[in-house]
Amino acid sequence: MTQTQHESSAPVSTGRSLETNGLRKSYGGVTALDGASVSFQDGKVNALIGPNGSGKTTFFNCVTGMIRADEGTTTFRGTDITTASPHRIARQGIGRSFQLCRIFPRMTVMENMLAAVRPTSVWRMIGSARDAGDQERARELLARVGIDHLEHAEARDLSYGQQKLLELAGVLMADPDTIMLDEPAGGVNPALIDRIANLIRSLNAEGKTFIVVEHNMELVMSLSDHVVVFDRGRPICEGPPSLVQNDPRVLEAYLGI
Amino acid sequence: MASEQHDAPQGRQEYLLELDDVQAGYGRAALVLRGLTVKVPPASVVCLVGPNGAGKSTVLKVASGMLTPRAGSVRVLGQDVTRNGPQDMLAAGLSHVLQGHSVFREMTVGENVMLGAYTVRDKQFIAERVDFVKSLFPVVGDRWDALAGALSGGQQKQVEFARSLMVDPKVVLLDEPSMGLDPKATATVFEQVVRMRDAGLAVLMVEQNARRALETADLGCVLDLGRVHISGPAHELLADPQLAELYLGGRPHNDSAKATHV
Amino acid sequence: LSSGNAGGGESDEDGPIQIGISLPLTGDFSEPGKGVQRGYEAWAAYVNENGGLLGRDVELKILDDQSNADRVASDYEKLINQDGVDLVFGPFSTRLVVPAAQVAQDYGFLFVEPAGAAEEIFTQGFDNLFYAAPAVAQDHYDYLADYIEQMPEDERPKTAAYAAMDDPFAQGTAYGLKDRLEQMGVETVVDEVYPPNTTDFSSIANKISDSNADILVGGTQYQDAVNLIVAVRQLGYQPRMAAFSTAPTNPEFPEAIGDQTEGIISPTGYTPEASWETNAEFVEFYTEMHGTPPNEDEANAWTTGQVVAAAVEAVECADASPECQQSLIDWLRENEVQTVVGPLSWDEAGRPQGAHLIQQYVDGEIKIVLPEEAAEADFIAEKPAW
Amino acid sequence: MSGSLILQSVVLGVLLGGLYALLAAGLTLYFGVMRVVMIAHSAFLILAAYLAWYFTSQTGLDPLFSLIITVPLFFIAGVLMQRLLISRLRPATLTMMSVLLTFSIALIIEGMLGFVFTGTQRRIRLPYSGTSFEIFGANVAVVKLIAFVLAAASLLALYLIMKRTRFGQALRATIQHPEAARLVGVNTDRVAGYGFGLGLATAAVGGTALALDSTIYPSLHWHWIGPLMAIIVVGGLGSIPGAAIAAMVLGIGQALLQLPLGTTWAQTVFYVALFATLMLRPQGFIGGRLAQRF
Amino acid sequence: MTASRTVNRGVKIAGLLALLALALAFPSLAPDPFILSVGVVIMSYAVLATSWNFVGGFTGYISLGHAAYSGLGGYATALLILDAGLNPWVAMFLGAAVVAVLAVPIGIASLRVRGASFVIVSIALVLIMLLVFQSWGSFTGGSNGLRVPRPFGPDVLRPEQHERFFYLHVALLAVALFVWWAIDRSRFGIGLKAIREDEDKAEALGVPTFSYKLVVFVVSAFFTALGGGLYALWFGFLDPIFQFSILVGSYMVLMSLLGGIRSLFGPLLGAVIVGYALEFFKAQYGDTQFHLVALGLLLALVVLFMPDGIIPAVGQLFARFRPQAASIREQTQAELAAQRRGEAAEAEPDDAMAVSGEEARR
Ligand SMILES: Nc1ncnc2c1ncn2[C@@H]1O[C@H](COP(=O)(O)OP(=O)(O)OP(=O)(O)O)[C@@H](O)[C@H]1O
Ligand SMILES: Nc1ncnc2c1ncn2[C@@H]1O[C@H](COP(=O)(O)OP(=O)(O)OP(=O)(O)O)[C@@H](O)[C@H]1O
Ligand SMILES: CC(C)C[C@H](N)C(=O)O
Ligand SMILES: [Mg+2]
Ligand SMILES: [Mg+2]
Repeated sequence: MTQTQHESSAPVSTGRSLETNGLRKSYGGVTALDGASVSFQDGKVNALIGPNGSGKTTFFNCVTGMIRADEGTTTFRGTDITTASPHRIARQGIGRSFQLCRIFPRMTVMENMLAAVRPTSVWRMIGSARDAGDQERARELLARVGIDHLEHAEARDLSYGQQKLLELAGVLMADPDTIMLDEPAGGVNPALIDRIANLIRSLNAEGKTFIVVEHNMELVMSLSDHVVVFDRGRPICEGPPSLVQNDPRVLEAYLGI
Repeated sequence: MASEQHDAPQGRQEYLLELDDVQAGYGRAALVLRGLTVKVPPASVVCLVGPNGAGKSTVLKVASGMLTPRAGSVRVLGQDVTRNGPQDMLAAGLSHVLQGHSVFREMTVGENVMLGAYTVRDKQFIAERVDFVKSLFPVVGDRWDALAGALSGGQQKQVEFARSLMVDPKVVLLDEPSMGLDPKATATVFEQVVRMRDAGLAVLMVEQNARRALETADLGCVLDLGRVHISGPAHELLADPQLAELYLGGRPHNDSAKATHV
Repeated sequence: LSSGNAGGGESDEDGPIQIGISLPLTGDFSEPGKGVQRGYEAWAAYVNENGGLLGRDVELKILDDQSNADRVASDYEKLINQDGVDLVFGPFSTRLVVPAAQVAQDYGFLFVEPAGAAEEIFTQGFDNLFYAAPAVAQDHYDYLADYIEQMPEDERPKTAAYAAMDDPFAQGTAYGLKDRLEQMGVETVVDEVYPPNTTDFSSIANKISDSNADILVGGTQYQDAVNLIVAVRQLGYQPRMAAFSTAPTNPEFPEAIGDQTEGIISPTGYTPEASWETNAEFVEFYTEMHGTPPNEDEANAWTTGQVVAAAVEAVECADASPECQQSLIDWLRENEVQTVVGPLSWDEAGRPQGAHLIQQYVDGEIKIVLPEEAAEADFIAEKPAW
Repeated sequence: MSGSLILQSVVLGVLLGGLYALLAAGLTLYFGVMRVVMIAHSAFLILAAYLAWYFTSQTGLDPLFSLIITVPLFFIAGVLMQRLLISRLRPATLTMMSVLLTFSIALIIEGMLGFVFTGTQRRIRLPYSGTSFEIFGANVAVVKLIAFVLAAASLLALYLIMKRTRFGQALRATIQHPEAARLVGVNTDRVAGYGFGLGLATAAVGGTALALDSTIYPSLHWHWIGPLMAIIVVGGLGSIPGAAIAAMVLGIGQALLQLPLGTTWAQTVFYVALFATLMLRPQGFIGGRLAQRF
Repeated sequence: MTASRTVNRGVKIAGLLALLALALAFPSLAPDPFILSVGVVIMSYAVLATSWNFVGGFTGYISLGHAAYSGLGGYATALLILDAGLNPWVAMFLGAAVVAVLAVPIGIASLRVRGASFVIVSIALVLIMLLVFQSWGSFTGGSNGLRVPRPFGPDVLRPEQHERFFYLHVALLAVALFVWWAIDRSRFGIGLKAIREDEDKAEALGVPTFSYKLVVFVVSAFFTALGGGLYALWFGFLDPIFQFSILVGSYMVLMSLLGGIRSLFGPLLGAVIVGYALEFFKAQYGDTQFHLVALGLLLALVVLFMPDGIIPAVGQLFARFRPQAASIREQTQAELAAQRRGEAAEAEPDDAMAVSGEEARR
């Protein structure tokens, strides 16, 4: 299932993968990002936590080009992607999910998956979308998140959690090697969360890098190698989970103890 | 081990919310709820847990009249509201906080909160409540004039919850109120749930943060395939290892990082 | 759809002669269009009362093209093919005559039309077309131009304002006069063109009234003239002369303008008072039918009927066959026809060889004022305020 | 180009702009607030104009009196239209489907007008249609002034209703999240209905104002819809003040441009402005914040 | 299921052939040249609607202004013949190419906005074109319109003309349909549909939404222009008011919608129905404006009761008889857990659930 389809199928070099430098974004009075400089390791599961409104999603949006930062730069594997358009960034191998889960409502689950397949050549582009291989992979991924039985259902008819799972599967379908997930466990049944955790681990073992925004501490702590804590639009501390969760700033700003 | 359903609450005091042998589904599609009974006594929190797509939200939608059941009845404070539309439910004493995001995106936070009190005439009361929710959720006060749609996911949930606190109904339906909230806000929400119970309200809550929810709740009710799989006192359900594995995820471990310790 | 007797031109010899016509009964040209309809129907009634054509009754089949060029073509397509008419008459207004004539041409039909006065008509290379009125658009104002020319230098208007609908006929008339006036040194101070269907004339009026031109020339069809007049009045503009094509000859015009019509000038190809032999009957018959005497559009329609009738009687055939139609065309090329607008003959392109008269509202009545020999009233050189 | 000419143009522009403003406001209501593209708005405008004309030609009374009938009539029509037709459309495809539904209504109205009153161009004959008075050198036609005042008044009323009343709030809530609105106790059906009725009422007023000083014919509405659409985009979808200001600016701009460019080319000002807006500031120049999301 | 699929395909092919046969036979069936000319008009509508559906169907961008491209196509063809003295057919294709080029900047400008804003822009576009072509008389013939020389000599009589143009239209339609079909099944196509559903999401998945939109927009403009050019050659006269009318653009939308914008043959079906209806209503209520009312009612009914169009509606009828795919997994968590233990711990695709055979969207 490792037919890497994105342009940069570079050998996963450990070392700096995604790096931001002084990202700043403000809306009128509100400063969503306040000079955030973060760097994520390749091949690791990174977690991004922080109180509501601390800028996590905005960070995601800036990195993936959905919105343009007022200041600062983003580099991915050495190339500057600060001003690149979202699809270019995606094709660099960065995949993302949305916090307010987004799927293609009037398409079937399968079509949702196929839409994520990235044609590498004009030929593939005009080739049939219902490629047997792609469908196989799609079913496999759907099975991994446990909604393969809904293959033919229209996406809008899925329950909220099911839609979140579908979105996750879709992101994986594009086969990026850096995967940014915005609250993957939100609204997902605990039993399934464990499966998702396993999924992430196994994909990570296959060499994929993860950056996960999550409020479910249990998950974050059991899953991540490296945790970055945001507050008021900038990282206030980072390190291995064990360290972070006892850091007073974190307890104060986030867990509110 | 699916035990039969009428054992929801103990005692014979009347219920504030009763769903009786409800069958419901969407459009012409197959049934989602297949004969399901849930009863919520006053001054108690009933928590629905279950896999995604089990029908939890559907239960709430039926209860608040957003979805009319094909069979069975819905009673609020003893009166039959099976055929009521949602706009009449508030009058009947029931409020419903939707799953996902339901702020009025293109209106200000202030307008959103005020609309929570749409049916309330008493200016005085409204003013008090506004102060109250501001104190609970600082963001409401800080961003009063900002467009709600511009808030962060969690902030929006907070605004929604605040909006639902602008009235005081007898029955409250909460669909995953803690989703996307940070631990602090989560704590606040659960505190409010407790407060409501203490104020004698009946709370029917859906939570995927199941352990935390069951710890707060009096009664638990596990849904699967649109049926009540098992229900009983919350702490019993929590203790049940098999349930834990099937529905609550993982083994009940207690590491300090768990959001439940605040 | 396949309603109506399908299948080509042939029709039984002794049945009525069917004449197909498409007219703008709605849309831009609906007013004059209805005028033409009245004219055609009057003519048909008249013919049938007087023994018909070649002893056969005539039967009109009139469709509404909604002033729509696409519609007019498919209408004639339908009339010729599906309804199998024996003859066709033209629609109203140059803009519709052109596409219509094309269809007739393609089926080899004779095409006599009451209202395609503009030069465009005659430069398309139609060999089946004849305009059944005295003169082409740009000659309509000739007598007015002559009159102004022989006015003493100092009394002549010094400045002129032109506003013309972007319509071949309307522009044809206005610019015909414009050329003449400019030759005699009348300065053009405003020259505006507006698209058909324009309803807001305030800005044009604004320019005109600001220029305060001595003479206002409107290349108009109907409603645009009304709107233009109201608009300039709103701005308090008072020209010494005001001339508009077509519009003033419509019966609705005085109602629309009220009692401000005094002195308004208009060219016309026709006057009920004309002494042409058949005219008296026409006026009488028409007035009987409609209570009012006919106007230009009715007359042009009647004329069309007369022209075709003359040809039919002469070559004694009236059917869709190319031979018959061709012989009709050939006959008209050779001969002159006596009509209610005077004797008509045509050049190879179908241009009539006559001239238009000039009418003017005098004491609330529209009267011929130029040329002198045909005048029913004296020309008012100084238009009273409106 | 004399100063008096320009002054006169500005005056004409303002008078015209007033009418544009009112009509655009109506469109904004359905469009910005309800996400309904109301192609039929200008058709109703013409309908109202016809009713005014018919009223006058029958009773001989001043067309302004027809408002007493048309305004309530249109309000009711609007409510019914929303309740019986618009409300049946799927929220997901509302925008697109409303285009077609309202387009069909426009056709029906145009057809009916042609059917009943024929395609003949009509114009109300008023004793004072030609009269005007002078304000420092510029002539102001009485009819145009009346139209302007009508427009301004109803525009203000509309604005107050939307901004100051609970109804306005409920309406906007209803559009943005019907389910949630119902759950806070808003009777969404009624509210949406009234909203639509309100919008249509503006068409009634506008129609009468239009009929005072213009020729009308059934297909005239096509000439209005374009400029109006342009105006509400420039004004920023959803913003009533925005629409009003844009209408004024463009109205005057058109009147002024007519001097050098002539009537036809001057009309392009609307579309130039439209494209400029989309290029430079898609959310609209004056009000409006979310154009792109429509 | 695979059986039903092959059956489906069989039915499809048979239908296709029948359709083709009917199209080719029509001219000989037509009782008189007028009916034939109506046939040409309907085919022309079909071409336009199908071309429109490249944008409308795939991206969900509703353009009420496609008349702009057909009109431009017509004028381009005419002007290339008249001013540049080109051979009519060369002129037609060159004209369409020119329009396609023009469509690029237009697309760049108008595809920046979505939904209703785009609708407005498209309307504006036609009106601009109308203004330009009306006022730029020296070049376009202004309101007087423009006469287009006949491609076939005068010796070819009008009925003969109709027949030839009918076949020409059918051919053009066939090409357009083929291209639509090819896109529909392609990855490009599914990308476009993703745009229709959620543009930002598609972008985030790596779909270059803007270029996708632009490409399909230009393709659509090209075919529409070809349609316009062909019509111009047939009809022989161009009047700006009717070349650049919102009504024509809306007909395209109505037709596509009526048939179903997500279906290959939707626009064609719609064109046949609406085209016939138009003529029928004209025939019935010719002198009144009533045909507009009838048309309006038709459109309204479709929008209200068949928003997805006839073809999907019929499809659903059949779908009722097929087994319903249940939306709930008929297994309790317990059973699932058991099953999972049964499987190898690491994710093999669990074929137990993988349902074979897909329902084609049409
Ligand atoms: N479009 C916008 N306009 C104005 N303010 C915005 C906008 N988007 C985000 N913000 C503000 O920026 C801040 C950061 O928002 P962001 O969504 O990044 O928070 P977050 O970390 O994702 O929070 P959560 O955990 O609730 O998702 C918040 O205060 C939010 O109100
Ligand atoms: N609008 C709808 N139309 C058709 N089917 C629906 C609709 N909404 C939900 N369903 C189906 O009904 C079932 C139950 O949905 P519901 O939202 O109640 O699940 P849930 O228990 O709330 O799941 P979650 O925890 O993910 O919210 C799901 O299988 C879903 O596919
Ligand atoms: C004199 C008029 C009957 C001529 C007609 N109005 C035309 O357009 O040519
Ligand atoms: Mg977030
Ligand atoms: Mg749910």
